[in-house]
Amino acid sequence: MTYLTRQPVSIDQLVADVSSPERGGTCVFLGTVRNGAEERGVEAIEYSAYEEMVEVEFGRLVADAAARWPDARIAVRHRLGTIPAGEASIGIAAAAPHRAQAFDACRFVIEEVKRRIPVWKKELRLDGTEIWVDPSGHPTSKPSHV
Amino acid sequence: MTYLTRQPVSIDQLVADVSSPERGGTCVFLGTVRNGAEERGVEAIEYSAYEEMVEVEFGRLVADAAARWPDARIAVRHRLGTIPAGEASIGIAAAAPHRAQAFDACRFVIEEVKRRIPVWKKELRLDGTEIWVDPSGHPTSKPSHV
Amino acid sequence: MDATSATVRVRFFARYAELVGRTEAQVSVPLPATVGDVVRRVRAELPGAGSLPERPLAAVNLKQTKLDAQVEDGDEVAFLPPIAGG
Amino acid sequence: MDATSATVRVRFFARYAELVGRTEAQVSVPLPATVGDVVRRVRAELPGAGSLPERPLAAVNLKQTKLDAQVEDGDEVAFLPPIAGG
Repeated sequence: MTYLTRQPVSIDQLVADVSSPERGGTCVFLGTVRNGAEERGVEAIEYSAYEEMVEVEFGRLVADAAARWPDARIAVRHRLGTIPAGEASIGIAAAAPHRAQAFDACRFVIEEVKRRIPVWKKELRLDGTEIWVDPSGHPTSKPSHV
Repeated sequence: MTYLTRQPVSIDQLVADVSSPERGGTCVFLGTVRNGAEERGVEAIEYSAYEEMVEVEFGRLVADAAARWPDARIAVRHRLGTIPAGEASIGIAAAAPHRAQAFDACRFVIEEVKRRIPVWKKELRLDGTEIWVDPSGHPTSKPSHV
Repeated sequence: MDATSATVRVRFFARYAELVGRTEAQVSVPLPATVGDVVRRVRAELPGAGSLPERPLAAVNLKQTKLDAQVEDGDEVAFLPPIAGG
Repeated sequence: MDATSATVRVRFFARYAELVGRTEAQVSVPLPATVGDVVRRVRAELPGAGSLPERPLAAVNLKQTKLDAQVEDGDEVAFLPPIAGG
């Protein structure tokens, strides 16, 4: 399995990857590029990654989740490249026999992604500026000089 | 909006109903008909409802969620009729500016559904028996005599 | 029916409909009356309804209510088996 | 390069790649050496690298490590800006 894609994230594919009649609850999380009141004019975000490390680190992360929720099955896909506002940058599906496991495993994966998957984002703004986003969710003050 | 359907639940439709560039996190829950080790031979479940009440009660439930998470948007669809094992009986999507709200609102809706939406299910088993499911998740001892 | 009694539409669902062998009925109860009075009337009057619980989950006009809630003429009273949706 | 020094491949990502103006480099450090030694060598040797943090997040061979972890000849050492995925 590869965890990275440059295509739109397919929810149907993620759900199909984890579904089975033994697993009665499926929780899906989609993280989408936001352009709301806080963002003021984000047209798109350019996602880049340490791709080789992302693949192995996602493998470890899914293994960690499997150890905590042995009956759960997890699929995850992170999109890279320029993603327009409103489109998904990440999709996670977790299916389990019972819904609490599915919710908890899905939530665990997104929290761990934020902590340990080496991906970075640069906001591309309507006014032409480009700003690296720091993990607190706020742009750094330094504009990009690409 | 109508909350009931006799067609397969469309995740894409639910996500489309709640998506917007202001809402960066979307959590989807799918409840599917289970046939695992605990179920022993469930071919399908027949879902029935007090349909008029389901519609108004879902309206109240979504309003309750909107009061708790004012920035969240919620869509929900419950399927009725005979649903084969592995297919979804309910789909919920909650989108919000931040992921914690999306997860919490989605979880709230499914927990409240289990508590207050008047829907019932009868397991249709491979051996031909039909058993009403009680809310603890275990079949009643009395076989159906339809 | 006079002004001192209420005629209500009663509805049965799922296993309860199977037990009673029907999905709806009409019963009259003297006023003032509660949901509990309707339940007692139904259990006493309708064939098969004796096997319904004495204190079922109930709704009046599409809203869950306690058994001591008042009913009025024209109300719809539903007997709800334990909810198992989702 | 002799047996008493290690040559490592260094990689830069995102804002760090912009600051240094490149995505990778090779540096040699005398053994035994830590990730911190590699960081100091990079900051001193490469043009633009002085603006990298003194204690960046780092990975060796695709795994996050502390700056006091040992490096060996042939290792890949990555400088990781604060992670912002998802």
